Amino acid sequence: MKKVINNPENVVEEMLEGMAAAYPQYVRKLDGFDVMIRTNAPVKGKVALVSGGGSGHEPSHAGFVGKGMLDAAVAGAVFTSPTPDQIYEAIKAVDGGAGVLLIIKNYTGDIMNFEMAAEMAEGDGVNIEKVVVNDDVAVEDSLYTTGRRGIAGTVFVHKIAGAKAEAGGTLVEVKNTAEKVINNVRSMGFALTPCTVPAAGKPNFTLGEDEMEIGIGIHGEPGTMRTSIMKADEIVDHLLDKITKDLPYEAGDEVAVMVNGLGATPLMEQFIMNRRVSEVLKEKKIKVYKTFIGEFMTSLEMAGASITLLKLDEELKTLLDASADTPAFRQL
Amino acid sequence: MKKVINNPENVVEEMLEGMAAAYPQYVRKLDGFDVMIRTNAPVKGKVALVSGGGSGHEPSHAGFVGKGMLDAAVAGAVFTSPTPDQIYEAIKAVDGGAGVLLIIKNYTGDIMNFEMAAEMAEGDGVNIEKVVVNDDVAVEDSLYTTGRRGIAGTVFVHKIAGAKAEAGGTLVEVKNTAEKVINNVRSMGFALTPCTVPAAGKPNFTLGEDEMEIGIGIHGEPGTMRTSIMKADEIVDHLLDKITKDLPYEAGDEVAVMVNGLGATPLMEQFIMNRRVSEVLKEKKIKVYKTFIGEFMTSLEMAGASITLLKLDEELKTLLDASADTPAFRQL
Amino acid sequence: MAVDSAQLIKIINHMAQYIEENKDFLTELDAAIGDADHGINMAKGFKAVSEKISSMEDKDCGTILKTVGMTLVSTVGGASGPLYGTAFMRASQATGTKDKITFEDLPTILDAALEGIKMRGKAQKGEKTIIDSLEPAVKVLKSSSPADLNLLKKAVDAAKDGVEYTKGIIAKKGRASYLGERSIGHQDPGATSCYIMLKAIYDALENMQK
Amino acid sequence: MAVDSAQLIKIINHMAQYIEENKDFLTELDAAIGDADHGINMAKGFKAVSEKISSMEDKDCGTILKTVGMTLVSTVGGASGPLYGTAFMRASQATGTKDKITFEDLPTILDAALEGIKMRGKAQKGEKTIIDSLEPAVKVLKSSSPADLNLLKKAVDAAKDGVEYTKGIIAKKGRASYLGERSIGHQDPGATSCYIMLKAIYDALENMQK
Ligand SMILES: Nc1ncnc2c1ncn2[C@@H]1O[C@H](COP(=O)(O)OP(=O)(O)O)[C@@H](O)[C@H]1O
Ligand SMILES: Nc1ncnc2c1ncn2[C@@H]1O[C@H](COP(=O)(O)OP(=O)(O)O)[C@@H](O)[C@H]1O
Ligand SMILES: [Mg+2]
Ligand SMILES: [Mg+2]
Ligand SMILES: [Mg+2]
Ligand SMILES: [Mg+2]
Repeated sequence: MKKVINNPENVVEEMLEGMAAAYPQYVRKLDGFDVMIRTNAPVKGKVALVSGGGSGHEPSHAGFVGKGMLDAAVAGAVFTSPTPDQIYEAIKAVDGGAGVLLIIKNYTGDIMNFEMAAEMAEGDGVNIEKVVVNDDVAVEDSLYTTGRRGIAGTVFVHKIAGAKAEAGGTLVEVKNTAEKVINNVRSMGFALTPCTVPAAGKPNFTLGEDEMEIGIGIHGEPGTMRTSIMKADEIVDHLLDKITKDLPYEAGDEVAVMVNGLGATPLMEQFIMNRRVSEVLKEKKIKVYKTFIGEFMTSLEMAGASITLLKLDEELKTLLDASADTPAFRQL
Repeated sequence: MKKVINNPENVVEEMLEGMAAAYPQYVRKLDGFDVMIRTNAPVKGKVALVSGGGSGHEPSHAGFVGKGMLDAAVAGAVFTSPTPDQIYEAIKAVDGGAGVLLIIKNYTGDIMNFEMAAEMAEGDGVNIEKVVVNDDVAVEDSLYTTGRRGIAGTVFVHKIAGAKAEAGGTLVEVKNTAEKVINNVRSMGFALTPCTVPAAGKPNFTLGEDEMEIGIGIHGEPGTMRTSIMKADEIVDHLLDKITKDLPYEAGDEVAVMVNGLGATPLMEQFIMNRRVSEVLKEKKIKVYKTFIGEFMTSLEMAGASITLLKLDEELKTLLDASADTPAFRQL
Repeated sequence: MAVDSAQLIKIINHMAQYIEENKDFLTELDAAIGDADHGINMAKGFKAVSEKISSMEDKDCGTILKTVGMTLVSTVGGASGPLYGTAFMRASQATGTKDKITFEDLPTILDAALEGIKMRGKAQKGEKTIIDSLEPAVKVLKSSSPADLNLLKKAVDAAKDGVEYTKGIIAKKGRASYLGERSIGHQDPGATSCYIMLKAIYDALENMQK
Repeated sequence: MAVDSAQLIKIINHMAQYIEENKDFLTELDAAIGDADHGINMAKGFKAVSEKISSMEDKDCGTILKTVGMTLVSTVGGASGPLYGTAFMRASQATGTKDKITFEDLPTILDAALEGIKMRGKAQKGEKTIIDSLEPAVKVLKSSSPADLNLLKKAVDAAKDGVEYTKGIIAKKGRASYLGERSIGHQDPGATSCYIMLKAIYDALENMQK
């Protein structure tokens, strides 16, 4: 295991300390908790947004704490959802009186832990709403199972619901906007290599020298198929086919595009992917309104990437364009 | 070689096309050349900044083209400096009449190619100044050799000289500001793994399972020592010791800090490094004015990072804080 | 036979020991169909539990169980943290402020735990979860009276059969559900850890009777 | 003996062929003390050169050499692109608009090339660069007259010795200089490619005389 760490047991805490030291203008760490909140929290009268999940997805989630996005991010152990007591503290620290929206990715653990925290905070009289992001089309959606996973599309939820809250939206309005994003966002990813959870010390799965996994989850959950390495254009075609058919995204639609690196895949390769993304969408007459490329929702040092499409209407466009100022997402 | 590409021979061109498709609001590709320029270039009356170098260091350099930073970036083949004809075209495309500053990293190839381009453009009557960035303290500086390499500190030169130009500085003023940055910036890096140049198809050097290279260059050039993997804090201590002694940076100084990931090293580990950076600087009574963490000057998918310190005065602080709007560096 | 607070702590420590011993095994089971952390997380949680309850011999049984539940909730994380945490907290409610737990109390307490897990996880039998080993055990305990060590032994056996049963079914809840058909053939980590905990109760009680 | 434009093109194609044949070798030399691209870049450049000059038989020798220089400059990149590019452009200037190059012209033309490299790279002999093989060769060519194939053979041998000499010295220019002492023991890629090109000139001329 080649990692720049001191001790596998302290990675989350040391990471948060390093982050707090780097960005005092944006965030501070809640003393004794693995929670990062806006420096100026609680913002009186503003609906507060709390997100979080396992660590190892940096810059998600604490990288999006700041003006126009989140008020708090709760960091669980690597790839493990945070516990209710931590989430509860985050809620209490950022509630500015207008209520708190919890942004949860659709994993059994995340949902249960956030729900328990919500029950605790509601017991204290905090107004709480929850949304569950489930953008990963690699997993079949069904009422009778856990449903689709939440992956990089979550960042669009942070951005747009965050803008709505910043603009003075009520808790219900912010929740409705978040749900609009969730209803219109779809993603799918792939991996060329596994990654290693520090505490485990060995890769979380294995892939042959010439193999890749299509539809991988951001914790290394198995995907839809294992195949020999494809060319960048073929990968993009495959992912976009699944994604566009799902919603579906159709000729005349306007979308935001995110190409999200999972960790070890260089920006160069992400741009090569986007070249094909823009080509294919042009062929399909789907208009690209704005493109985001980089690392937003990673899996430690996994090599691979995901593509996200978000179908936009006028409201979503305005909120997407609103200024944001956070460690990992800034827009003038 | 596990890469998301189509053909090793086309990576640079396809990358630039993908980038141009992603960011029409910031950059456009010069037709027929591997050159990215500001969408609104040439900016009349503003000193233009042209940087560049081999590809494989993304987001350097094209990621910094935009308001408040560069006017053009020239992309050579992977890890190979661009040729004079390309640089010449970049200069011609962005010259707004106030002259052009070339920002060159101290590599023999880069210097010669930029010099030839400068000669060509000067022949056409363009006013040209050049600065050479040489921030890598892993290499001993000497008048009789090539001198220190230019690495991540270059990004501070882009930012600050770019702000000076945006503020209306003359060519000589912008050059002087750039040189002030160069005189006050020092960096050093390390690698845990090599990387693979697509055209070569195999790693550019080898490191044992438990080995790391201290003082690595951004093209995989050998460093100052090969050692078994150290803890994050030990690595930081070693790098900071070399860096602070070099200028030197002393008690009472105020600095900007950059922790720069080389490619495969997750943000988590960069934050863990910064935790120690801030600790050590505090001990040394060196005040951290602002911190930048992320991937600014990479080496494809190399695992590793570099640390950069920039000593600040009032002028540099103001310029560092000035707003910037580029694909990879934004500041409100 | 009745168990006082000191003995309850011993039983829970026995659980902690078994979980620790099976840490790698549980993690490997989770690696096959989940995210390879079940053993790690459970061991972390029970280590914290052991520390927390070590000085609680003077507390009533309900308080001890509540502490176990809250500690698991705040240290385990993932899916199993809230599930087992809720189970112990419900067990605590069913126990009340009693100083001793008798065999007669056991069916009620474990049933409360089961209901807690069902409420929290919205799962039912046959979905490849903790429930597949816990529910059969509770059923056995409730099937005849008086409850005794022998009946508990049968309940543990039923849990073991439940673990075996998970190998043949598709996961419909939790992380393994993403695998669909491919989850068949693998034993569920949560059902396994639950069986291990029940076995720990039985072994601890058997020891005490000797 | 005099070389016309068609023959000059043949000689340059011979260079291109040798460079292509030694592509991996040159790259490996560069891997040891540089960045493992010298062979790749030179081969890319000479491939472009061969294409560019294939239809230039009706052009004068100076124009052909200038085209070689400009093509190398715009395709090779790195350090060797501007160096060899400048060398050929200087050789072109020394050649002028001549239709034929004679043996008597050779010392002057190669000396101009050497001076171009020195000007561009600001290096001198003993710094582990192209100059370490080119300068000894030029010296031999200038040492006696009339220049002939035999003298050129001696010049090529001197270049070869120069390559050998680079093994023992510290790099003071170019990427290898970052290695300091550790550059000792390795043969310089640029000195080697220069020797290969000189050898190509000799072999091509010898072939033509047969
Ligand atoms: N909804 C649920 N109800 C009951 N048990 C569940 C549920 N979801 C998951 N589980 C159990 O949790 C176990 C996995 O726990 P663990 O690995 O600790 O959590 P995570 O999946 O968050 O990593 C599964 O093997 C399964 O038995
Ligand atoms: N200043 C210089 N003068 C002459 N030759 C040089 C100089 N610097 C480097 N070289 C030559 O260039 C060779 C390396 O060329 P190449 O690998 O193509 O360039 P780069 O170092 O940019 O990758 C070295 O082996 C050396 O012979
Ligand atoms: Mg987990
Ligand atoms: Mg090179
Ligand atoms: Mg798990
Ligand atoms: Mg080289």
